[in-house]
Amino acid sequence: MSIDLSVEIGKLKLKNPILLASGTVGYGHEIADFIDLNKIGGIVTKSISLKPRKGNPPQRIVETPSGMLNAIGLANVGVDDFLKTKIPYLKQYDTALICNIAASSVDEYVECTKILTNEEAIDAFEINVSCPNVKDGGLVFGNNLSAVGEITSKVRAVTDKPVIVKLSPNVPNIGEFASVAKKEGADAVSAINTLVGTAIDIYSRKPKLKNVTGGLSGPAIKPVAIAKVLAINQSVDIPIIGIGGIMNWRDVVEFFIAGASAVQLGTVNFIQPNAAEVILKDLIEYCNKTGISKISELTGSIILNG
Amino acid sequence: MSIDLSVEIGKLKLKNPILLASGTVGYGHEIADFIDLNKIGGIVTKSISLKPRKGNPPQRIVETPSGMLNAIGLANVGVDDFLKTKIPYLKQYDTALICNIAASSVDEYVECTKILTNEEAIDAFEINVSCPNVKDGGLVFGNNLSAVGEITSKVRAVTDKPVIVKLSPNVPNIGEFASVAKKEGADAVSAINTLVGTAIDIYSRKPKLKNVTGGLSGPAIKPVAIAKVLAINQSVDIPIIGIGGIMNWRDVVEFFIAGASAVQLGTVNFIQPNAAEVILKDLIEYCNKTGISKISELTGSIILNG
Amino acid sequence: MFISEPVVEKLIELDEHIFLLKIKSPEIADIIRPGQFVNIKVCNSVNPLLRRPFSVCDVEDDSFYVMFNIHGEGTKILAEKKKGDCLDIVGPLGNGFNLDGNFEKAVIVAGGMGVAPFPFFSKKISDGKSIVTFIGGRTESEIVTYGLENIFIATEDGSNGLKGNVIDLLKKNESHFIDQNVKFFGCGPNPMLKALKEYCLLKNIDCEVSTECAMACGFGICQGCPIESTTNSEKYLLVCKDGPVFNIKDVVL
Amino acid sequence: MFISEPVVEKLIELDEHIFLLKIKSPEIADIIRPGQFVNIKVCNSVNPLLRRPFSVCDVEDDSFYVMFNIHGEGTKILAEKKKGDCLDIVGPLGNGFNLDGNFEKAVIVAGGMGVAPFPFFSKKISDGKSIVTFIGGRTESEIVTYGLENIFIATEDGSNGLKGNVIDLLKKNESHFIDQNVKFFGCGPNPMLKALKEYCLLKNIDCEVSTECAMACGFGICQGCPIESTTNSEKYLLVCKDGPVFNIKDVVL
Ligand SMILES: Cc1cc2nc3c(=O)[nH]c(=O)nc-3n(C[C@H](O)[C@H](O)[C@H](O)COP(=O)(O)OP(=O)(O)OC[C@H]3O[C@@H](n4cnc5c(N)ncnc54)[C@H](O)[C@@H]3O)c2cc1C
Ligand SMILES: Cc1cc2nc3c(=O)[nH]c(=O)nc-3n(C[C@H](O)[C@H](O)[C@H](O)COP(=O)(O)OP(=O)(O)OC[C@H]3O[C@@H](n4cnc5c(N)ncnc54)[C@H](O)[C@@H]3O)c2cc1C
Ligand SMILES: Cc1cc2nc3c(=O)[nH]c(=O)nc-3n(C[C@H](O)[C@H](O)[C@H](O)COP(=O)(O)O)c2cc1C
Ligand SMILES: Cc1cc2nc3c(=O)[nH]c(=O)nc-3n(C[C@H](O)[C@H](O)[C@H](O)COP(=O)(O)O)c2cc1C
Ligand code: FES
Ligand code: FES
Repeated sequence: MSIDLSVEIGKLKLKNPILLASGTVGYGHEIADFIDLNKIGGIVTKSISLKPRKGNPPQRIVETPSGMLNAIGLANVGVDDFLKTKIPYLKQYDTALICNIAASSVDEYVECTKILTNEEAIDAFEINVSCPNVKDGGLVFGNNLSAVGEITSKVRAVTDKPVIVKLSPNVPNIGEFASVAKKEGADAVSAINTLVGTAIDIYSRKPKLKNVTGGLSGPAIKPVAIAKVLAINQSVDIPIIGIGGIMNWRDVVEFFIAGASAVQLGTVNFIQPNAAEVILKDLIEYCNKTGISKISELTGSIILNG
Repeated sequence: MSIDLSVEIGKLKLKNPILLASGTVGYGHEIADFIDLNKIGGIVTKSISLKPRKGNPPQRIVETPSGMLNAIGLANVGVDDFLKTKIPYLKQYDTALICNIAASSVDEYVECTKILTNEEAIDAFEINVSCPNVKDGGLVFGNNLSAVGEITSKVRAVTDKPVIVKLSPNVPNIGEFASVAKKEGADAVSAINTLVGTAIDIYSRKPKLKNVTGGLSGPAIKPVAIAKVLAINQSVDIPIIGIGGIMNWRDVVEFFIAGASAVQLGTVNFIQPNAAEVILKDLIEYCNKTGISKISELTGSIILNG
Repeated sequence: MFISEPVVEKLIELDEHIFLLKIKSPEIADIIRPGQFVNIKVCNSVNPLLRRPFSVCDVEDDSFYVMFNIHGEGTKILAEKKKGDCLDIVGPLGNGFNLDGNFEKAVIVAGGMGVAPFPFFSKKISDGKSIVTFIGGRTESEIVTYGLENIFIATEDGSNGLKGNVIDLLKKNESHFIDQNVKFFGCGPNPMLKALKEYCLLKNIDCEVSTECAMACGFGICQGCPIESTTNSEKYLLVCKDGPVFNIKDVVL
Repeated sequence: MFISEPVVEKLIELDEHIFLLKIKSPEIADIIRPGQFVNIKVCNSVNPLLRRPFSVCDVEDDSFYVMFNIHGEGTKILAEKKKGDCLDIVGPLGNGFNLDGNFEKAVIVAGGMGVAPFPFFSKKISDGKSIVTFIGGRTESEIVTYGLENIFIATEDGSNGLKGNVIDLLKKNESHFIDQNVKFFGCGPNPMLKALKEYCLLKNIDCEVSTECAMACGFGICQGCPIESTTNSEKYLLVCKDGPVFNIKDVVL
């Protein structure tokens, strides 16, 4: 049986639902040694800001039980260099190119979008309102309903490309945020970004991360991520891209059942750089075995009163 | 060297800072087969409500990566039976008895406290405003600043015993909640309760928990818990009882450095029922080795600009 | 009920994916009763986090056995143990089967790995009593007869014995127990126990079953393992503490 | 750089807590260069989650070695591997030492487990060049001389060789390299590399060092391993991709 893996995220058509998450594949160069990017549904580039950012000093990474903390601090090449040196490389691939934008002011979000929207190679924007690792950055926005609304509507106003709002999990009611994003014109939401966490070296009594706190990712957070996707699914009708702790095809299916129309692989890329291809292969096998002819049938297929 | 392990949580004096967390040791009976409760700083009883609660139907437990979800649903014997059958057993031990109260209305919190405050054996109350597992229950309160304020002040008004407010981690700014608790007369706060999470059986497409969502606990959440304790420590001057993912003495020391004056052991009791005693022994060894004569010196000793 | 760190004596592969683990522990071997279980931490890591419950399968001198099949990560790790490895065990836990009633014949009804408690059970049943064993499984490879006697078999695909389930098997063989002074002892997947209950109520047969449930602690502190009681609808029973063996009349299956 | 699942040939315990793991992998053995590293997933579990980076220590025919000491959970698991176990490796990663310069003598300066890359290094250095090796450690048991030649030793507690650190050792033995056509190659804890840099700048000695840093990916996608560059303060270098070997002048230590 041939399985239809294609999905639609609002206006955005993907040949398959496996995307690579922002910040976990840079601008695609290195991961291309391990997987054929042409086979992947899409790649979400590292959060880009108007000007280049150096990022936080080391230590930026701490392993935690079944997870990791990162405090990269949005290190990125900035919009200009992104257009000049990263886009030419990325556009050679037949895969959706989703450009993730992070900023420290509403104006900066708008400015970045304005510049980038002229680039044909970009298929969609993901608006990162939820990065926990910069003092002046997104987290303040991501946990503030009206800020998310304002950013969404102003970004929406300056681009015709699909706009995906990446939500913060550090709020009690993520459904409200998805509603606001939808109301202000977002085509989709993605969830979740990392949870705020930290770890302390008990011998030096210093935080292990120079930035003090970081973002928790990996399998440890999957139960939270699934609950957030389900909560969005239950409160508003908007396509959801599921993210958080995916390690294998089973996790992907779980996100779909909870309500996701596509997923992003994050931390797993560090551990198993060919995960996206392995998962795609396994997904096809799963669909074949269970008689699923179109993967999008799975979306939101949770049975709640059994 | 003899180590002074005693700590003060506001008015509440504990012989040592190792408490057993609510819901993870029932009313003390069964764990007493594994540890000598006389040696422990205190025991926090399972959340008690005015009337007995049957709790949620099974399945109530799901293992997750380095963690677990529970949806017990506050199964408890109710205030009357608690006083009649549980207190007589518990009061034979020379350990602080902290009675955790959960309720579905402000009045019920007050009513419970009024009844229980007459019981001499109870040394303090922990107000659970943050249980995620009952539909009508605490979570709505725990994520609502004014509700937490109201409950705290009204409970405060009807008891002279120390009042500890157990905070929800499912909020972006836990420091605000600790501030309100302090302002309204709480002697201390405890953090964290479980994170909201879920897991889905991909074959049946049903939630693994009958209650759909549950509370995530265990080592997976420790980085979040430490960050929350640190955030409270940085925003308000109130004693903090640290909870979340503690498995060994190193975790205890980490919570202390972040700002905790005492800790509670939760999930670890299920896996290593003698954990409290093992940890106490190891803590003394650690203090001896590092020349700490009074454990409370450790509280908040984090070095932030190193 | 205590924590101990006994040593593995050997791991026996009974069949593909079905294992017997022999564990040296005089303390446990001495006191454990058929139907009780132990809760095993399969490795030191915090993942998998929880202990895994297993019925005692047999006891030999200073050692006891657990029988298991590979289910997920925990049992996979257990299947890699070798002689001399240290285990971390809490037990014995729960109650056991009541072997002492004045029945004359014990009728064992087991589905799949539900056979696990019965080798020890069969050994312990008093000499005056006889045993007949009915085993069901999906297919031949799921049928384990280790340590059992007087066996009848059914498989859903007919690859061994009767084609059908274990209740079908009972019905075909009623001559072995109907109108006799029997007591049933069941263990297996929930749907099987449900059908067994129906059958026993219909035939008015006394029956004890060993139930299963996801557990966090295994000894009554987490409230994670409720089972509905037929006598008190206000309060659940706990599988780990009030069970895992119940009289089939006392619980809603 | 690729993913492979090579097999363990043997695990050798060099000293208490210090191990050599011999791994059969023609693909890696063939192309890996001294100073490069491999990133090992020590077990299938999601905990410990991340791979662990180890320098190639030596190459023999179709196999390569890593040398490690037990540090935490990951290395503990690695120290339990036995012949025939399958590993999960990404590598070779990073750049290596530049062995080809026109220096005549390679001066190795290693602290603790910083000796790890140098057996292979010593084997690969061209015949025309000579080697002198300075090793420092806290105490006797930390000193590993496996595969090294022409060795001078210092320990902080004086239990082996000079009492002092490896820089003290260098200063005591300057006759072995000062005013000669030498190049230094260093590896060890950060404070040591810092002191080494100071020394080399003072003496105007060319030096390459292999640096360490917590890593998530090991090949440039996570940005987790920054190291400050001396030439461009706007942008960090990445230890995993731009290093781990750097000319000591190019990085802020
Ligand atoms: C009282 C009791 C006695 C048991 N006796 C036996 C026995 O003798 N032989 C045997 O093979 N199995 C027995 N089981 C089932 C056994 O505990 C599970 O097969 C085992 O826990 C699976 O672990 P895993 O990591 O391989 O599977 P996973 O699916 O990875 O486990 C994930 C989680 O689910 C729980 N779980 C999975 N299956 C079951 C189950 N059937 N019952 C309860 N919890 C489960 C695990 O304990 C763990 O917490 C018994 C269960 C109970 C409650
Ligand atoms: C390029 C490179 C080459 C290395 N080569 C060797 C070698 O040849 N021999 C050797 O013994 N060690 C080497 N190390 C250090 C080795 O990676 C760590 O000792 C190992 O990761 C510790 O893992 P653990 O689980 O035992 O310790 P844990 O402390 O439990 O590890 C926790 C986390 O911290 C990281 N970590 C701990 N120590 C270090 C460290 N020193 N450097 C980087 N990350 C660390 C781990 O990778 C893991 O993510 C090298 C490190 C790097 C970066
Ligand atoms: C090292 C690292 C860097 C990240 N950088 C970004 C980023 O720049 N922008 C962003 O929106 N998300 C970023 N994320 C978050 C991921 O895209 C993803 O939302 C999160 O890691 C959860 O998924 P996972 O558990 O699969 O990793 C980063 C995550 C990690 C681990
Ligand atoms: C099975 C279970 C039941 C719990 N019941 C309660 C409860 O009744 N009241 C309460 O305040 N917290 C309850 N908790 C939360 C714990 O007290 C603790 O805050 C949480 O588990 C985090 O700590 P841990 O990671 O050490 O388990 C429960 C936790 C578990 C795992
Ligand atoms: S498993 Fe914890 S109470 Fe039964
Ligand atoms: S370790 Fe990921 S970029 Fe270097």
